[in-house]
Amino acid sequence: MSVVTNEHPAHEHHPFLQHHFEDLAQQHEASTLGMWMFLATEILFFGGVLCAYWVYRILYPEAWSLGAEQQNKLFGGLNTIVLIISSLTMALAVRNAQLGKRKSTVAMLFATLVFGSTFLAIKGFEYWQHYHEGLFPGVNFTWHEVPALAPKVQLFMTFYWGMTGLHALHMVIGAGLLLWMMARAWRGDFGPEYYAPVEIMGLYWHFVDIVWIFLFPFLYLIPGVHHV
Amino acid sequence: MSSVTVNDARFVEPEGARNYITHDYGALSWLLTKDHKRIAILYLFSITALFMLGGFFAVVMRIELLTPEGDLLTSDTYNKFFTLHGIVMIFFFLIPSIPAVLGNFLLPLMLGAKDLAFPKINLLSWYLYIIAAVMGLYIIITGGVDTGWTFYTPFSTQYSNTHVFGVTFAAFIVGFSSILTGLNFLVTIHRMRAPGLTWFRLPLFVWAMYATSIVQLLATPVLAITLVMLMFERVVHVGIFDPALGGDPLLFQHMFWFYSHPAVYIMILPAMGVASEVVAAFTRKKIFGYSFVAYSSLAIAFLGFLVWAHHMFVAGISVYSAMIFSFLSYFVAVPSAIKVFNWTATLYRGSVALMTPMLYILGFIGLFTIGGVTGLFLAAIGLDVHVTDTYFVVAHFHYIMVGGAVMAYMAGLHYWWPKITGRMYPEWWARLAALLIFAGFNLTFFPQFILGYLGMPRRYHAYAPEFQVLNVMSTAGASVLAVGYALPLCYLIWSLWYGRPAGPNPWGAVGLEWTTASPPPMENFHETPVVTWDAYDYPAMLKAMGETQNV
Amino acid sequence: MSEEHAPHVHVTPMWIYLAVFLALAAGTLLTWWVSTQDYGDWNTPIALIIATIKAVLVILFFMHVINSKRLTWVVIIASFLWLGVLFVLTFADYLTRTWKIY
Amino acid sequence: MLSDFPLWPDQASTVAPSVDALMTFMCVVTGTVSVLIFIVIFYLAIKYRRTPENQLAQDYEPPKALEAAWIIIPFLVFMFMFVWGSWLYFRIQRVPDNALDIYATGKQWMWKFQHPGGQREINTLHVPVGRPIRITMASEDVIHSLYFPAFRVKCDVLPNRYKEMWFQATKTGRFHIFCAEYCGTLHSGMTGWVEVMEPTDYQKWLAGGAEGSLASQGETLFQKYACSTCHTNDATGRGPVLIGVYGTNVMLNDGTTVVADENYIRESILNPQAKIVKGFTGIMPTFQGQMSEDDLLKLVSYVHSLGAQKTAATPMEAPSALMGAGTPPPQKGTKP
Repeated sequence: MSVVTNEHPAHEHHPFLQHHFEDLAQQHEASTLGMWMFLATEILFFGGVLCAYWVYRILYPEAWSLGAEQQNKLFGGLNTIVLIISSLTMALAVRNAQLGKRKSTVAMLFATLVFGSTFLAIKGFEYWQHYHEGLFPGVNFTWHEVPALAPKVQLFMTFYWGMTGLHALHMVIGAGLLLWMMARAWRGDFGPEYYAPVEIMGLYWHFVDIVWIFLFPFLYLIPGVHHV
Repeated sequence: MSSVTVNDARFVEPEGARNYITHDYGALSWLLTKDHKRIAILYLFSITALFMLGGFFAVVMRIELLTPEGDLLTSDTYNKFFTLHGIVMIFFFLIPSIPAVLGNFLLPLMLGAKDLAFPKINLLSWYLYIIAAVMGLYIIITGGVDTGWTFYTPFSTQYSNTHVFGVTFAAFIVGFSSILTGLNFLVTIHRMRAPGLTWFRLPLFVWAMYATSIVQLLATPVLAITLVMLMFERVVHVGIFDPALGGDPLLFQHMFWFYSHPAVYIMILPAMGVASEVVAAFTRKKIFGYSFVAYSSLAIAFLGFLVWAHHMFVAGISVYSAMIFSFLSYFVAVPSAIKVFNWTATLYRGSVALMTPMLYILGFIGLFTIGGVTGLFLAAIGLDVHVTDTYFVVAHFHYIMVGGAVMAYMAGLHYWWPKITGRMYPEWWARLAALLIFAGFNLTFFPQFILGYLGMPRRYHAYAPEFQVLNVMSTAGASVLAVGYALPLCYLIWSLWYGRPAGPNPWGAVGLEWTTASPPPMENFHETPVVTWDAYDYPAMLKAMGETQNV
Repeated sequence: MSEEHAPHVHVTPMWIYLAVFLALAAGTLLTWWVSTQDYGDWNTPIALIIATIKAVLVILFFMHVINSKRLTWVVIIASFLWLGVLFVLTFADYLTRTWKIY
Repeated sequence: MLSDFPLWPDQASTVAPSVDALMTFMCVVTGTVSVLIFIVIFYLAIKYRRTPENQLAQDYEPPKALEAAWIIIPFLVFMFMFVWGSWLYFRIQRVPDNALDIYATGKQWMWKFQHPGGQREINTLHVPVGRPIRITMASEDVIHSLYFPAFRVKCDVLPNRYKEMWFQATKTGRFHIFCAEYCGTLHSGMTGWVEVMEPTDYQKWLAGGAEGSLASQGETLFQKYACSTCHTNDATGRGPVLIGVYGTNVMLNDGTTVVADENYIRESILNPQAKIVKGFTGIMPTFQGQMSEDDLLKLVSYVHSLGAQKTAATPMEAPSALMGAGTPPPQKGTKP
C-alpha cells in the first residue's frame, strides 16, 4: 500500500486549517458545500409552510386577497428594496474579503447590518400596526369587515405572521452572525486564501433575501377576486 | 492492491500506544470531544438507554394485551404508553441508531478520513439529541402524551390535554439533530474520501449512508415546519388544521407523512448497508450486482418521497390521487426486491461463515422480505381499505423496523464490536441471542398479521375476546424477545473486560476500517491510505494471505 | 477527494454586482406595478415569474453559483425538485377532490 | 377452544369475497416467493459453508440477464397487483343507485346512527340484508374511522365534512363495528355491533322506534330556526327556493357551478357566505356552533327530501339552496 504523508508544508501553518482537512481548498469546499446543503433544508423548511399557504390560497382566494389588502404595499416594497441593497453590500463584503481588503470588508458588513436592521425596523412597525388593527391571530383578532370570511382572513394573517416571523428570525440570526464576521474581519482573519466564513455568511444572507423576494408578492400583492 | 491480511502486523499498535478510548481521560474529555468515534460511543450509550425505555413501554403493553379487558392499565395510561413507545423508538432510537452510532464511527474510517467534515456540528447534533431526550423524559415523568406518535389533528391540537406541545418541540429538536448528522455525512462522503477512493470503490454501507443522509436532509425540515404549525395551532388555535375555522386536518397528514414515510427509509437504508457489508465479509465475496445495490439505495431514497399518501387511502384523499400513490408505491418495492435478490445470490459459491453477524443478517433478509411483501398488500388500495389501521399494519412495520432495522443494527454492532472496543464478544452466547431474537420476533409479530386481517384495530387497549389467543401468542413471543435483547446487553458489557483481544482484523474482512488498529488510534490512520482496489476485493486479499487462516 | 490546490478565487467584477442589483430593483418595481394592473388569471403567474427570475439572479450572481462546481448545482436543483414533489403530489389530491367516478 | 380462535374473518358483504380473493392471491404469490428465498438462503448457506477446504469464495461473474429478470418480473407482478387493487377500490367506492341512506355521527367515544325514518341508535346499527346501504357520516370532534371488518370496508370520519361509504350485507347476524382511527381515551371502547336482519324483521324493527322521519324532524327544525321565512316555496323569498335543488348543479355568483350535495348544503348552513347562489346576496347568518351534528343531518335530510318534489313553480335557472361562492371547498371529499 502506498501512502501519502500528512505533511503539507505549504498549508501546515495556516492558523485556520482544521486538523482533519488536508488543505484549505478541501476545507473551503467542505464548508461551502455544507452551507448549500443547509440551505437545501431551509428551502424545504420554508417550502413546507408555503405548501400549506398555497393549499389555503387556492381554497379561499377571496380571503387571501382581502388579507393582502390589509398589508401596506409601500412598506413591503420599500423593505424589498432595502433587503436587496443589503444583499448587494453583502456580496461586496465577500468580494472585499476575497481581495483581502480588510477595512472595506468591515465597512460592507456593517452596511449590510444597517440595512438588515432597517428592514427589521420597518417590519416591526408593520407588526405594531397590525397588532393595533386587531390583525394578530387568536383572541386578539378583531377584524370583522367581512364577518363570513373573518376566520379565513385570520388564517391568512396566521401565515403572514408565521412566514414573516420565521423570515425575521432568520434575519436576527443573520445580524448576530454579521457582528461576529465583522469582528473576525476587523481582526484580519480573511484574505484570498481564507474567506470561507464570509462566503457562507453571504450565502445565508442571500438565501434570506430570496425568501423575502417570494414572500413580498405572496403576502402583499395578491390579485383581487372579482365578484360578479 | 497490496492487501490486508488477517491481523496484519502493520496495524497492531505497539504496547502502550494510545487509542481513541485511552487518548484522554475524564468525563469532560468525552462530553466535549469532537472525535467522531467518541461521539459514536456517546450515541451508543444514549440510544441504548432510550431503547430500553421504549422496550419497557412495549413489554407493559404486551402484558396488558394478554387479556381482552383493559385491566392492567387505564385507557389513558395505555394510550400514553403506545404513544411514547412510538416516539421513543422512532425518533430517539431507530432514526439515530445505525447512522449516529455505526455511521458516525465507521464513515471516516471507511473513507480513510481523520474525522467527519464538521466535528463540532457532530457534537452539536448529539447535544440536540440529548436536550430533546431530556425534554422527552421530563414529559414522560410529568404526565406523558397520548396523541399517538403521528400527532393527528384535530385531536392533537384541540382535544388532547396532555403535553403535546412539549413532545412535538422535542421531536422538532431531535429532527435538527438528524438533519445535522445527514448534512455532515453528505459533505464528508463528497469531500473527505481518501485518494483513489472513487464512488464505485466505496463500500455499500457508505452508499446506504449517503442515501439515508439525503432523506434526512430533505425530509426532516418539512416535519419541522409541520410541527411548528401544530405547536402554533395548539397555542393560538387559529384553525390551521381545524375544519371549523377553515383548516384541513388532511393537510397535516400530507405534510406529516411527507417526512414520516421517507423516515422509514432513514431507518431501513442503513440496515441495508450493514447487510451488504456483513454478507460480503462472511461470504468473502464481492456483493453480487454491486452497482445495482448501490443505485437501488439512491432509488429508494428518491422514490420513497413519492408514496406518502398511501398512509391516507381511507382518510379522505381523492380517488384519483389514491391511485397515483398506490401506483408509485409499487415502484419503491422494486429496488428493495433488487437488494434481497442480490444478497441471496451473493451466497452462491461463497465461503459462508455463519458467525453471529451473518446469522442476524440472514434473519434480516428473511424478516425484511416478509415485511416488504406485506407492504405490497397495503399498497393495493382495495385491500388496504380493510387492513389499514389494523394490526396488519402494526405487524408489517415491525417486520421492517424491528425485523429489518434492529436486526441489522445488532448485526452491525456485533460485526464492528471488535473494531469499536478491541475485544471479541462471546460467540456462543451471541448466536444463542440471535436465534432467540429471531424466534421471539416471529412469535410476537406473525400472529399480528392474522389479528389485523381479522379486523383488530391498532391502538386498542381492550379488544374483542375472539382475538385473545393470538394476542397471548404475541405476548409470549415478546417475552422471548425481551430475553433475547437482554442477553447482548450483558455479554457485550462482559466482553469489555473479559473478551478475547480482537486484533485489527478478526474477520479477515476488507475495507479501510480493518486496516487500522482495534480500537483505532485517535487520528484513525497514521498514514493517509491510498486506495487502489475495488470494494470487497476478497480474491486479491486472500491471494495475498497465501496460507489461509481459519477464522 | 478534491484536487489539492489553494482555493480558486473567482472575484466577480464589480459591474456584475451593480447590474444584478439594478435588475433586482427593477424587478421589484415591476412586480409592484403589475400588481396594480389587472391581467385576469395571469396576475399570479406573472408575479411568480418575476419573483423566480429575481431569485435566479441572486442565486447565480450574488451566490456565485454561475462559477460553482456541478455539485452545487445538483444540490440546488435537487432541493427544488424535492420541493416540487411536495407541491405536485399534495395538489394531486387537493385539485382532484371534487373528481367523481359516476 | 378453536371456536374462539378464528383465522379468517366473517365474510358478510358483497365486496368481502373480492377482498378475500385478492388477499388470497397476494398471500399465495408473496408467500411462494418468500418461501423460495428462504429455501435458497438455507441451501446456499449450508452448501457453501466455510470449511477448511472452502476458505475462498470462488470467482463467479453472474449473467447480467439475471439482474434484468429480477427487476422486470417483480415489476410486472406488482403492476398486476396495482390494477387488481385499484379495480377493487373502485368497486368499494362506487355507491349503487338504489342504496338505503343511513346517517352516522362519530363522537368521542360513540357511534350514533340515524335512519331515514327517524329511528336513532347508539353503537348499534340495524340494517336489512341484501340491500346496499349508503352511510353518510361526519364527526363532531376528532377524526374517527368507521370500520366493519366483516364487510371489509372502512372510512375515516372527518369533522365538518360528510363522507360516504357503502356496503351490502349478504348474511344476517351480528358483526363488529370498530373505530379504526385513534381518537382519544376510550378509542378502544368506541365499538358496536351491526345487526343484519331479514328485510321483514328490519321493517318490524323500524316500526318499533320511529319518532317521525329524519326529514320530518328536519322540517320541524326548518321552522324552528326560521329558515322558512327566507327560503319560501316560491321565488319571492330572500333566499333561493330549496325545492328540487338537491343533486342539481347550482349556478353561483362568481359564475361557477356547484353540485348541491350534502357537503354543499352543510356548508351553506354553517358558512352561508362561502358560495352564494347567482342572483342572491349573502344576508344569511351563519349557524356555525348553534346546531349539533344531529340537527344538521336532519336539516340536510329535509333538503334532500325536498329534492324529489319538483314543482312547476320552481325557477330552474337559479334554483339553489342557501348561498355560496367560489372554489371547491376544502371539505369536498372523495365522492364515490
